[in-house]
Amino acid sequence: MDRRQLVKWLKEPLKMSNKYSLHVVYFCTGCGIIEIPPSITARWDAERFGVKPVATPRQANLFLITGYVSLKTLKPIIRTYEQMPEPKYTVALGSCPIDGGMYWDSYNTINHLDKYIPIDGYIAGCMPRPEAIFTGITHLWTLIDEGKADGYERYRERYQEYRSNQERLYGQLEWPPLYTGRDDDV
Amino acid sequence: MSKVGEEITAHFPEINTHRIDEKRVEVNTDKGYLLSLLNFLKDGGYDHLGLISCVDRMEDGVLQLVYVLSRYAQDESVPGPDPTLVVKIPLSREEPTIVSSMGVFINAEPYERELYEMFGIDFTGHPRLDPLFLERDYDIPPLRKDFDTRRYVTEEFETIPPVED
Amino acid sequence: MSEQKSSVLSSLEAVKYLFRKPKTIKYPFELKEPALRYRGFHLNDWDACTGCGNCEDICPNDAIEMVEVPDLEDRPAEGMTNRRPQINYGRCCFCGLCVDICPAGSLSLSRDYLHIHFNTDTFTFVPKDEKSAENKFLPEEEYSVLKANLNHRRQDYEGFSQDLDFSLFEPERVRMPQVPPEERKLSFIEQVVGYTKEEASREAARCMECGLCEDACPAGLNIVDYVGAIYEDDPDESLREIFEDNPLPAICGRICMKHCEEACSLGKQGEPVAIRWLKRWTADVIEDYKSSLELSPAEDKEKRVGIIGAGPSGLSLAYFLRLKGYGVTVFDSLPGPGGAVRIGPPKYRLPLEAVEKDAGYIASLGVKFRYLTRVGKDVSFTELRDNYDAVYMAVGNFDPLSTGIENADRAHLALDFLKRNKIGEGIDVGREIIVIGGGNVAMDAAREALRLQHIQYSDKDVMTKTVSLEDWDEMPATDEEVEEAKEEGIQFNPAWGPKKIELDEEGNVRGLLCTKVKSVFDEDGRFNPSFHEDREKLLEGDMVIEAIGQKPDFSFIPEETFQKLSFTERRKVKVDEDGMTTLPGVFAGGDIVNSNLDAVTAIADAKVASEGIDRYLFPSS
Amino acid sequence: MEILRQRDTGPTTRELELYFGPQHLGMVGNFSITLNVKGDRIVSAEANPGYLHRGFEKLMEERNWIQNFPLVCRVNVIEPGSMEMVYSMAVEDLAGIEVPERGEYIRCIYLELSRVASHLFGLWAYSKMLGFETVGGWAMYHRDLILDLFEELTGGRVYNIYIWPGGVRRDLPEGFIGRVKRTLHEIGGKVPDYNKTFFENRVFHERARGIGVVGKDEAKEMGGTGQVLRAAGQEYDIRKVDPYGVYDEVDWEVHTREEGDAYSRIMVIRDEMIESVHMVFKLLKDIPDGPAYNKVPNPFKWRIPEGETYVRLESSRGELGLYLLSDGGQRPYRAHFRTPSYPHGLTVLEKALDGESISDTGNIMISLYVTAPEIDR
Repeated sequence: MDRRQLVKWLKEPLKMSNKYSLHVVYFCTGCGIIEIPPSITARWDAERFGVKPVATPRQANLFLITGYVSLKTLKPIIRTYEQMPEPKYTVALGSCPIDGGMYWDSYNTINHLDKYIPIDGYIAGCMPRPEAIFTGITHLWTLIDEGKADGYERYRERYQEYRSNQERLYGQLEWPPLYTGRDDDV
Repeated sequence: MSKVGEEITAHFPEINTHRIDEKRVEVNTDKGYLLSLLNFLKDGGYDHLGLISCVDRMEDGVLQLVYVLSRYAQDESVPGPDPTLVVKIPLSREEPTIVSSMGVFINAEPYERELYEMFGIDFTGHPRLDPLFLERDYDIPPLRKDFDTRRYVTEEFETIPPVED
Repeated sequence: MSEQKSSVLSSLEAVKYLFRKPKTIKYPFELKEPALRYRGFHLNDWDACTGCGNCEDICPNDAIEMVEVPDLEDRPAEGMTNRRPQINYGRCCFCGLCVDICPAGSLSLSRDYLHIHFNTDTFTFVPKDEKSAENKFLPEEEYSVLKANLNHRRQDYEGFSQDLDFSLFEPERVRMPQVPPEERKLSFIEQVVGYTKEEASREAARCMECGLCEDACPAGLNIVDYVGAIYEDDPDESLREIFEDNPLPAICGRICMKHCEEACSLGKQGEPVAIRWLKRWTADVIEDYKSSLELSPAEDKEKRVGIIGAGPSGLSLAYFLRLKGYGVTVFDSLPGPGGAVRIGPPKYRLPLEAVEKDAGYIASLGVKFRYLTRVGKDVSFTELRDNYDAVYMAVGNFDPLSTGIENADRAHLALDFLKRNKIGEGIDVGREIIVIGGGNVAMDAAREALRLQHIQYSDKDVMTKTVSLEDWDEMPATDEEVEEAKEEGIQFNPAWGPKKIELDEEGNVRGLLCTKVKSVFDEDGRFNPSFHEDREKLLEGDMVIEAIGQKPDFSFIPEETFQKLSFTERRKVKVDEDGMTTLPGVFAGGDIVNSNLDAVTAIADAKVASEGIDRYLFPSS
Repeated sequence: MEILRQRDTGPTTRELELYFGPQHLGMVGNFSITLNVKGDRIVSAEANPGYLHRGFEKLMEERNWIQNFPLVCRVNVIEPGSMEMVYSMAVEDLAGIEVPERGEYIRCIYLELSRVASHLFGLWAYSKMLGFETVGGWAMYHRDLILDLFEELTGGRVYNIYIWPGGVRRDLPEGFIGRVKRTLHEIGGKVPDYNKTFFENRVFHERARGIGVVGKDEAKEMGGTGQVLRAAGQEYDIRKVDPYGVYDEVDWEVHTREEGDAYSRIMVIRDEMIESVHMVFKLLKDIPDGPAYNKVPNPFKWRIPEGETYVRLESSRGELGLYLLSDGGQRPYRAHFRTPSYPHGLTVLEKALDGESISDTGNIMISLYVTAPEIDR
């Protein structure tokens, strides 16, 4: 660790802690999950980056959306995302969350994930290699440093729009809104 | 003519069979014979239900059910690999109903459930004909030929506005 | 089997790995090179890319869109458009189908794969080759994996690229059966045999439907459609598509200059689709155009158009106008239809039957032909303008040029030679013939002379030579013609300029004295040959044919009218966008207007003029 | 363990409905099961798939014959090779395309390597489920070595898009055979370590024996194939029953066990992996020279004559079939994949979970080799 890092630690301990202990939700949402086991095991070893899968969303602050999102999966994704404590970050892997990818014309997958939950970064590839996932993590660090990884804040601010898009897909959702729009919430 | 084809014709003179190639035999019948035919085949060694599928032949107004059967154990009396049986049953496209074959093959259960969902075929006697894969309701079952997936995506998903610019 | 003995302690075996060097790759400090065939982001060599759009069509994900690049030049004649693929990495699945289908071989995949961004718009990208985008493709020392993105990539990092043996297109065309040179040079038998149905279908199946050929074709034929119809085994439909723009398929199927094949995207790495032969197949396989086409003239418009010249342009205009309901009369000094294609192309290339077949169909639509009628002699030009609502001049270039060298009067002129031989009284040839010229007419004359020699001196040694100012690479004749002439044994003397026809004591031709050419064009690119005066040689021969070009003959136009006719700088008749000359009601087309000097351009002129005449005579509609 | 399993939960315990998955540490893949439990004992289970449904069969009807290639391999992310193969076989059957001998050999080598890779992935998931992180790490590392070979051969780590109708997409690169042998020697050299650490470990035996028993007749009744059937003593392998490729030209054997529990299924996987490695060596020895690919027709004009076919092959999880129908057009009229996990995950799993403990759910599911994407398609 160089001296600048030390200064940063002292100045912004919160940011530094967020960025170097990214705990990932263990949720295989799409085919990108196939590159997660190599990444977290010996050959690539994600723990060098402070990345570690954890059992429940309550312990996690990084959500990897690993590929295409079908309608049935989007619901648990929203549930899981809302259960994560702030600050929380989402990174989407592969082409599909950006513009539908392979399944752009499928009746059961959605094309633009950022219409339903905020995304802090996209990694190109189909699938992204472990290296790309790691580079994505380092980019996320930069964004956290610069305060640009603010998806969760945007979610809070524009919750009504996100919620209305979600409900256009599913009709009335079974769970109550996360933010009611009252002052003390925001 | 294959051995199994001859056996079927001997037992059910109304059912016609023909050999597509050396690996496949096609059996054409109608829905009244389904259970007796499947039982007969299962007892005759065709004890592996590989697949139940359906083809939407929209121009003919027919949903064609396809049962693929093969053998777990090699038929020693015939040399070479045993042919796969492709049993075809036409159903009316307007009111597709047929009796469930779960009583003969237990694994027919998810296949029938899927066909119910994807083609709207009603399997009488099936204990849980509820959605298997899909989250949304589709006016036309999605695998029918008149369901246009590209139009559906354009109309349903693309019209949702982006949250951020 | 091992499961018999089981122990909790056996797992302690793994403890030894504690003392081994870890296998972890210390990324990003230690990089693992992707494989040589890695399928990463696209590279596109813009110089090679034709913009044909096959990649767009094959992409299963709709990820490729062809976008126009204004900086690039659109060159339809070469089959180059200014469109280039734009890739959406929100769709791309890196399958590489686009690479395997790229006929130009310009598209490949690099080994770069890193692009991370929060903005989805950055995932849309127009790939460009590293050669021309230096700020994007960095050398090893400037590249950093932590900064890597679509605009920060490594130089010389090509991954998955095309292999012609495994490509999705067929680079080789179906061989056209031809009569071998030894056999064909002995008679006027048609050299190209023509495809069988199976061969035609196989050749048509190669077409990738990109449509570059249609942009290159002067007459804009629906090539994709008529080739597609041949593949679908529907020659009638194919003929209908051809007749939309070209009523002379049997002629064009044989002698077209095939600008389309120059542009064909398959020709970039392999051989172009044999579009011309396919058109010929359609024309040949259909016995009777009339029953296949089921076309009939529109309601009579009670207007009459006179056409001077029954060549390709005149015939086509007659067809287009007749279908629109005009009364059409065609005047020609020759005894039959065809004009330049009647007398020019030798029989082994274009048999008269093919000309008669196309023209016969046009005549059957109700077009009147007046052959052996020379305008300016048998009927005056002014009379024509008075009697007809519009006049179309398609007289072609029929006034042969001469070299003007000493004793040039002893030489034969190529056009006369060809005409006498093809539709005239025939001609006696010498045993050693010298043809002056390097163009297609020279090739025709030489090859025809060779055949006549073989017929007239069947058991003796004969020889035909050509002399041309131009060297091999500048020769205006098509490569195909030159190649075939060589196969038949014609001797070439490129880069020699004729100086004098030598005569013997009895006044018979004994040879041609030539001087070595230094250069044909001057520094400004104008035709201005210069010679090595000291290097001369004598080509022996007893007959000389001059084939150095022709010019039009406008002597049929009265002097005071001719004054009003304007010409372009290149001495072509000047026409407006409707094909009309500066004389009101007089339209022109064909070789006197365009500089391509070929049949298909003449047809294109006729098409323009047919619309123009329609507008001229019925301005309101 | 035995005591725990037989403990009576007592008459006072209520029956509860428990949602297991899709976001759950005990779940591999995007899949969920609704469990009716009494205490920690499962009374009945209901599989709830569909989280990965992308409508492949509809999408295939929208794409032409060659455009379907990048698509089909994505049906199953664990082992894309067999998906490519089954589609190629069906298309070749319908269109009457011949595959050169060398192409068939390369295909089989590639398929056996991907079988090993797939089994190693399964071994990772299973050993991780039982708490053997070390073995899981080895398996994943060794799978990565095979992925390196794939990358070199095909240009992609996971989605290879390598087997085409008419053969394979590219020939073997220079020196590839040597590197395959080296990698397989490296993996093979670790088999004793795997055995000692995992397969001979009593902890594994304790945790896997007698769990999720599916008997031979029961398995056949429910359409089981692959390891599920072979672990119960039925010798059934499509490579023998209905040979394709060059599997009838090499010498190899089918491995079976008798018990039908999780333990024997994993042991069958282990034996098969070793068999596959041996098979690759034999195939590499016999591989002929010559072309590896017969060109397919121009993709923009390619029509396949009207007809239908059902082809099947042995993927790493069991019988993989494809019912493919052409109406003489440029696109398939109907395609239906018969995937091995379909009966395993929806019928066999529900039965196998009956009466087991909640904590064994993941154990049983992975030992049945249930792969969610190929169920949902």
